[in-house]
Amino acid sequence: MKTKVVTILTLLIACVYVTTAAAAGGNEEVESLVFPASYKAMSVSNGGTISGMVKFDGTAPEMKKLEITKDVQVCGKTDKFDESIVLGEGNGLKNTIVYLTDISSGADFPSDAKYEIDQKGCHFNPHVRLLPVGKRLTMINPDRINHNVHIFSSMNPAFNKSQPGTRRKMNVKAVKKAEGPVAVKCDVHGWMKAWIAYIPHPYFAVTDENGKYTLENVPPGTYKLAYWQEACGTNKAEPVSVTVEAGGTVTQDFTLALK
Amino acid sequence: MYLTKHSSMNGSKNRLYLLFGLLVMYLLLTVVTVFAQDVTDTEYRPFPGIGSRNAAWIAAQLHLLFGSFILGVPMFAVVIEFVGMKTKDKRYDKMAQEFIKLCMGAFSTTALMGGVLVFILIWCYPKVMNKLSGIFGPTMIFYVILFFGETFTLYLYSYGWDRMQGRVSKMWHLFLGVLLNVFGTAIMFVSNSWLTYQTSPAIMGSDHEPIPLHDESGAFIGTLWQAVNNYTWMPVNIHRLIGNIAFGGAIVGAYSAFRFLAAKTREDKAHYDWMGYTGNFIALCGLIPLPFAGYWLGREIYMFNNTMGINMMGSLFSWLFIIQAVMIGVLFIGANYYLWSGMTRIAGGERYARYRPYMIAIIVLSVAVWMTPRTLIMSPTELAAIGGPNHPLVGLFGLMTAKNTVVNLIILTTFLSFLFYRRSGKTPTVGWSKVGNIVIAAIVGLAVAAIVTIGIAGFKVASDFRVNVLTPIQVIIALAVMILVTIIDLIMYRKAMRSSEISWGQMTDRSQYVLILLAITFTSLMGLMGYARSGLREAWHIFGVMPDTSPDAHTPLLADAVNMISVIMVIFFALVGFIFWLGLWGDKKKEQQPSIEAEATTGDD
Amino acid sequence: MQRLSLFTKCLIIFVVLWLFLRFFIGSVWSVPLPASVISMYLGLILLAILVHVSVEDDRFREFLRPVKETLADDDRRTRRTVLFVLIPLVMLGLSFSRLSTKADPPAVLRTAHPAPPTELEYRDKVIGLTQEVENPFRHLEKDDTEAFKAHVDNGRRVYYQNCFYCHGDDLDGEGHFAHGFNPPPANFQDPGIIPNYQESFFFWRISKGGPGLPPAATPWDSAMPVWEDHLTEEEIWDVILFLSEYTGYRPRTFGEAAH
Amino acid sequence: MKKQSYNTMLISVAGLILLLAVFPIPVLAQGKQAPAASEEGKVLYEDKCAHCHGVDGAGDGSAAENLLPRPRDFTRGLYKIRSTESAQLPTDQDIFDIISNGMPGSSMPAWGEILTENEQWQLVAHIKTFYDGFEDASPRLIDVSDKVPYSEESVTKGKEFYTNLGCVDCHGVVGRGDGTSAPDLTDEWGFRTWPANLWEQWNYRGGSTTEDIFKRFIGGIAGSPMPSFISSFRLGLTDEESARMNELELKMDGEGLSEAEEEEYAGLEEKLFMFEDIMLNVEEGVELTPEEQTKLDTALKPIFEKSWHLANYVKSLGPEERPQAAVGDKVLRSQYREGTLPGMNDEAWNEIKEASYFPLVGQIVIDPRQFNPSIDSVMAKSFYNDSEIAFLFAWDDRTKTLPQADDETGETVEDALAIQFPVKISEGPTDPKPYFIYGDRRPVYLWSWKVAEPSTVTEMNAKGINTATVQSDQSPIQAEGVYKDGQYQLWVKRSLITEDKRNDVQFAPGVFIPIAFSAWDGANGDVNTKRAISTWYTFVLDPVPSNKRFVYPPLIALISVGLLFGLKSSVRRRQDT
Repeated sequence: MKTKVVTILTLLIACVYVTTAAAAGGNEEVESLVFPASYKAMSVSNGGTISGMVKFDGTAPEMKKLEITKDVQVCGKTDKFDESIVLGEGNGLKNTIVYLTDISSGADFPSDAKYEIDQKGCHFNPHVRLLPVGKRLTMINPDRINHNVHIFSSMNPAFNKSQPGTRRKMNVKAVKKAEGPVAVKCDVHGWMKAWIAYIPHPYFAVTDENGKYTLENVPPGTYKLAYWQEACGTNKAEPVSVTVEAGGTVTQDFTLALK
Repeated sequence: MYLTKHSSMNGSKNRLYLLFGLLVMYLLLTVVTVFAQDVTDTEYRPFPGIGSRNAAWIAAQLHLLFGSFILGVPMFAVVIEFVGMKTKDKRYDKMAQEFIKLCMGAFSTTALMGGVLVFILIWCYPKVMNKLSGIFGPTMIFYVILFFGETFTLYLYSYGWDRMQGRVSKMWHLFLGVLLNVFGTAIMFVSNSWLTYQTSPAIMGSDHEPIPLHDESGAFIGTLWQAVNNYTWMPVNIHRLIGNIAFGGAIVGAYSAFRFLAAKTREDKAHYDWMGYTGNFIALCGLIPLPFAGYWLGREIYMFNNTMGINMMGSLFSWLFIIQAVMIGVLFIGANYYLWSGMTRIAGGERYARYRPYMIAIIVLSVAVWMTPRTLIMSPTELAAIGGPNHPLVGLFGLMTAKNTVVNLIILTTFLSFLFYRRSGKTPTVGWSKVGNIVIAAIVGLAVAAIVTIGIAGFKVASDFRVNVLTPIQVIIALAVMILVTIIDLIMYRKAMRSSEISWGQMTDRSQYVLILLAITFTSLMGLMGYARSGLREAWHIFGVMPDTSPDAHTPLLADAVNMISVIMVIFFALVGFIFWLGLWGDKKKEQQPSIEAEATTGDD
Repeated sequence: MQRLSLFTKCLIIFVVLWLFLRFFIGSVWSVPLPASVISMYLGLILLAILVHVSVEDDRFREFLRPVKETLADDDRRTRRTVLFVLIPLVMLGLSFSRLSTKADPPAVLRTAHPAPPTELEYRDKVIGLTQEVENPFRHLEKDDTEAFKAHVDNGRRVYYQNCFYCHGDDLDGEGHFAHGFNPPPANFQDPGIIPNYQESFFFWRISKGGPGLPPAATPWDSAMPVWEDHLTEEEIWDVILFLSEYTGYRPRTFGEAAH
Repeated sequence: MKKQSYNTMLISVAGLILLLAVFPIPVLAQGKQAPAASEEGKVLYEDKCAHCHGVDGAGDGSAAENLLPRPRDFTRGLYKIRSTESAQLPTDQDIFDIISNGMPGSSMPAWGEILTENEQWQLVAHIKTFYDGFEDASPRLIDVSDKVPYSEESVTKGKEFYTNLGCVDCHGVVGRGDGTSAPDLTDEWGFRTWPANLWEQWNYRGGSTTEDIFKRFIGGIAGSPMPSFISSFRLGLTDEESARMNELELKMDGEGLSEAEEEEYAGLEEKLFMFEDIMLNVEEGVELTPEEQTKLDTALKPIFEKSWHLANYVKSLGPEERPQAAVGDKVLRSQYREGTLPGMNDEAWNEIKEASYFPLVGQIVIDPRQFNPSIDSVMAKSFYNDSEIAFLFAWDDRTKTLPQADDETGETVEDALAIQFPVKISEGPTDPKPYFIYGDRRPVYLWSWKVAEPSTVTEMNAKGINTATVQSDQSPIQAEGVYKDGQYQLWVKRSLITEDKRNDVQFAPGVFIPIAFSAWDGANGDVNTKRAISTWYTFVLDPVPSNKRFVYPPLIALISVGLLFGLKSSVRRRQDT
């Protein structure tokens, strides 16, 4: 009993530390994703599926409520929480990127997909946004107040543009290099934070609210599968090996703990 | 004062007074040790009214001023007498004698002031005097002996002047004059040792490191000779020796100017014009090497104690050197003015007049640089506008390399003035005179260019290199040019035709006022430098050994010192003026009762 | 046209030189000359003019002639009257404005280079300053250039962590705090600073700062911190080495001259 | 015929010359290019720059720790001050200009007067080696050719944009950098950063010309929270179309749109995105067709015009130069005033046109030190009458901080001001003042004001920085302090003479009284010795000119008349003889 309390306390403290450190800004070293040296798009007809669930190990830490310091009439309508750990059913961990690190050829991105981040109520949605290299991102601002879109990328040109309330939709230029995840912030509302991963191939997935992910249409073969999570880190140094058979489904679950 | 009056009027009373003064002094000096030992428990006694320090300051400064005069004047009296003997020109002899007459008046005052000083010191500073007499006791006795020697020689020299005019006796007379100077110089050297010791109680080690003469507790551990031959003794000796010559010359010049202005006859005017010229010439001869001697002294002070050196040049006393710079500027401008004025009494001098504006320009520019302080006096508004106490342009003038450069230029220009003066009224007969002039012009031009170039380079080099190499080179160039040009000039004009004689007495009154101004400037300079030399000790009687615990144990501010020196100056010139006036009065009396013994009376006066 | 009299010529020369000092120098060197210097130079110029005109009697008479004529001659009555009215009026105006103008804050006589004490106590250690105190690392310059460089580099670090706020990036006394202090911070690029002092002097000024100034060094407003509170002895000696290495100026020594 | 061809030739030659003369201008305007990186540049960089920017250009030199703003990290290609568009690298000339002019308000000095032009170019070349993106970069310059001249009208328009586009969020309602978002801002490296106080144009890092302001607005300040505002206006839409879009959006949020309206909205959106597409193409480095280029230029024109209005407004806020410190003819002069002295909000204070300016800097003498003070000056005005003196102090502070625990140290921090006088006024240049930070054995007299009690000034004495004690015998002092729009104002009134003459300074007309300030910004972690301070300044109760000026000058004039006549008669007498 006693050890459990200590563990929880330690975890809580660690969590608070990590989240506050992350909230403090970009000085926190973000571990980046692994991208293949080159990727060739082709049509895949007999692809298999990788799916699974990412679980959080341990008791769910209480989500830290963020302080809304300004524009309360718009931003304060709903409570805002620190989203570094969001758990669903069965401790499913939301917002984890699961991806193949070493795939060199495979399907192309779907041509009709839209890439958007919504800022409604001074909150970025989704919290983790996958954005193919060469695609534009649309920032949506239905708040009718000023936001600014500040993307903390370092390999691609800096980006920081104002999106006043009169710009309901604003497109963000595409980048050339795979990079990420990089933070997106709104300096006007300091609590607003999200992540963008500029990805070179489509075999990336972000877990849903229950921690589930699916990678579809994977050409048969053996790949390395890795995850990245804001608070729990990454296993890119020791990725999991998965073998996909034509038309088959592989299940790979992960259990993550705080760094 | 009463006694002084009689002394310069009447020989016998003069003698009586002198004997009295000496007796007082002797008594005081011989009882110093005994007297001081009795009162070791009393450290200080206050001097009523003005305080001990001020009392000692006034007495010492007056003593020193008169002393400088009576030490400086005999030196050139002897030289001029010698010149008179060689040239058989009676005028020289007469002038030398008149110098010594002036000396006699000052001599008694010196002795009196010395006595007063000793009394004040012993009365007010028993402990210090006890300590000093403990170390210097034997030299004090020696001093008294020397003083007696000086007195008797002076008597013999002065009163024997007219009687010893024979061929052999003149030689003896000259010998007496030399002896007089030996005594005088020795006296100064001895007393210098007492005060230089207070500034630098250490000797110079073989590696030029000071070796202190005191142990930790402040007890003296050296020998008497070491105490005498202390770190700054010789530099001060040399500095004072040269300074005395210049000062003596300046006072004689002022006296002559005074007589010139008061003179009614053409002969008198001519005589005093000539005498003033000679006095000024001697003053200039002393003035030119004086900065170098001063530089040496300053350097030794730096070597002895860096703190003292910085205090002197950079800190406490730095503003004093600005005042000094102003005065030196006045001295040089005045001296040149006098030379240029002098050229007007020589027909043929006017051909050099066209160079005068340029020389004025060079001197004034140089003096401007010389006078510009490193740290300028500015109102806060100006300070804000300039952004600091150092101006980007004139701030550079404050640096030593600029000062060294312009001082060399000033000296060279003054030398040229003198060269022109010498040439006035003469026409060289040698065939190469034109070439010679071109060569001289080239040498001077090159030297000026070199001095200025070195000066500018001095801003950029390490100060060690500047101090040890560049500055000496500048000085050597200036000296070498002066020597070289003098030699060329001498050869060129050896058999020169004298186209006109000097019309002595045809001088403007203005030039005479300049002579008086020069004397006053000299006196103030001596006072100021004395304040610096003494004040450097700060709150020490003997620097680093014996702290000053008296109520006056702080260095007086420059403003206070200037006030004090002004007061002393007024007293000094009141006394001197009185002596001059008495001389005039005596002459008037002489005129009223023209007698066949006029010459003898003059001699006895 | 009438020839200019000597008096007028001199007057013109004086005025031209005054204009030169007052305006020309200020415009060329971008900082004006202080009034004290201008008046000193004008005094000298006046003296030079008087010397020039008064050496010879004839010239002096010529110089004074217009003055005397104006004062006494009957045919100069108009001019005299004008001057006799004008001069008192000018005097009136000058003295009135002098009495009515607001007082300028008192000017300060500043002691530029205070004298160091004979010895100083550095954290219970007595360091004599009257003797030839050398920088203990100066000898490395010849003996061990590597070690010397290490000391200089350390001095550089110390300088840029502590000193450059006031004394500036380029050691020119123009750091970003410099504007807030009076007296301004020392400018080490000035040829009159480093070459004039021994290293021990710098050690004293650095270790004891403004509060360590002697009473003579009024007005005593130096903001120089007491660095012995923040730096070690070695760091101070190192920074002195750096000052001279960076600027190329050698501190003063006396030892070499004697040998 | 022959003649005609001759003429043609002449014309074409003239045309060619004209062309040549005109052509190089845009090329030159691009600025010079840096030479190839060289060893000299590296050596120079390591000698002059590395102690702040780090040997590898990562902004981590030995001095970096105590600097705010931090020295730039060159490895990410983020340059604050550029003449190029948003998300672009700077031109070589931009880097050169920063080296040459420095960054006012930061610790980056101007190297232009120290290094030669060639040396500066070598530095540019070396700095570029830290980021490999420079190799194929051809950044687009912001077009500043159609500058809208400064006018009241333009300023009024600009002010409207300033309020509506979100500038106030950071820079505050009147522009003192006190916006609601200001306290939380960090740069891309996670370091604390403050929005500019737009009233202090001398601190604008990239210069304070209208062009400079315009470039920052269009291009943003890379790495900092300051975004590019190029997207703030609806590109390609007319004002009417934009207004219509606004109307529709409002309706969309409310009752919803009809089908026709939805169609209309989609049309407008499409038009907007068509232009934005072109702009994004530019940003992505896609070559534009001439038609696209023309379209973009036409669309940008009104946007640039609006931006110029904004730049003109910002320019109108403050003086270009830092006010001269309160010395010399700017010294604080307390004006004599008959009757009661004006209170806090009295109009009478406006009679004093120019407040005296006292610069403050960090207290770096005594630990704990403040290397990065946020309060850089105190301004003051003063009146006095026969018995009292009143001061009105003002100082800019971006945040009002009531007593609270500091995040890092846990100490209670708050905003405060202390006004310092010596107890005894020195009598001359040789009589030293107390030490400028809270005195030494010579005590100082303090007025201490704290934000928590805005109507109280406490009398204190100090004999050293840590020895301030509250006086047991408080003289009656009236005070009132308010915080508004990024500025504190403090009004203080005391009688000239107090009973406690041993511990209080006594004010008397005509005496130059030393005065100094200490200011604490709680949000900047200021507490105790960690604060902004000033050195001693002086102020004076300006004496009413004495009546002597009616007595002496006539006397002097009379004497000079007498002298002149004396001279005249003496000259006459001499002429007669």
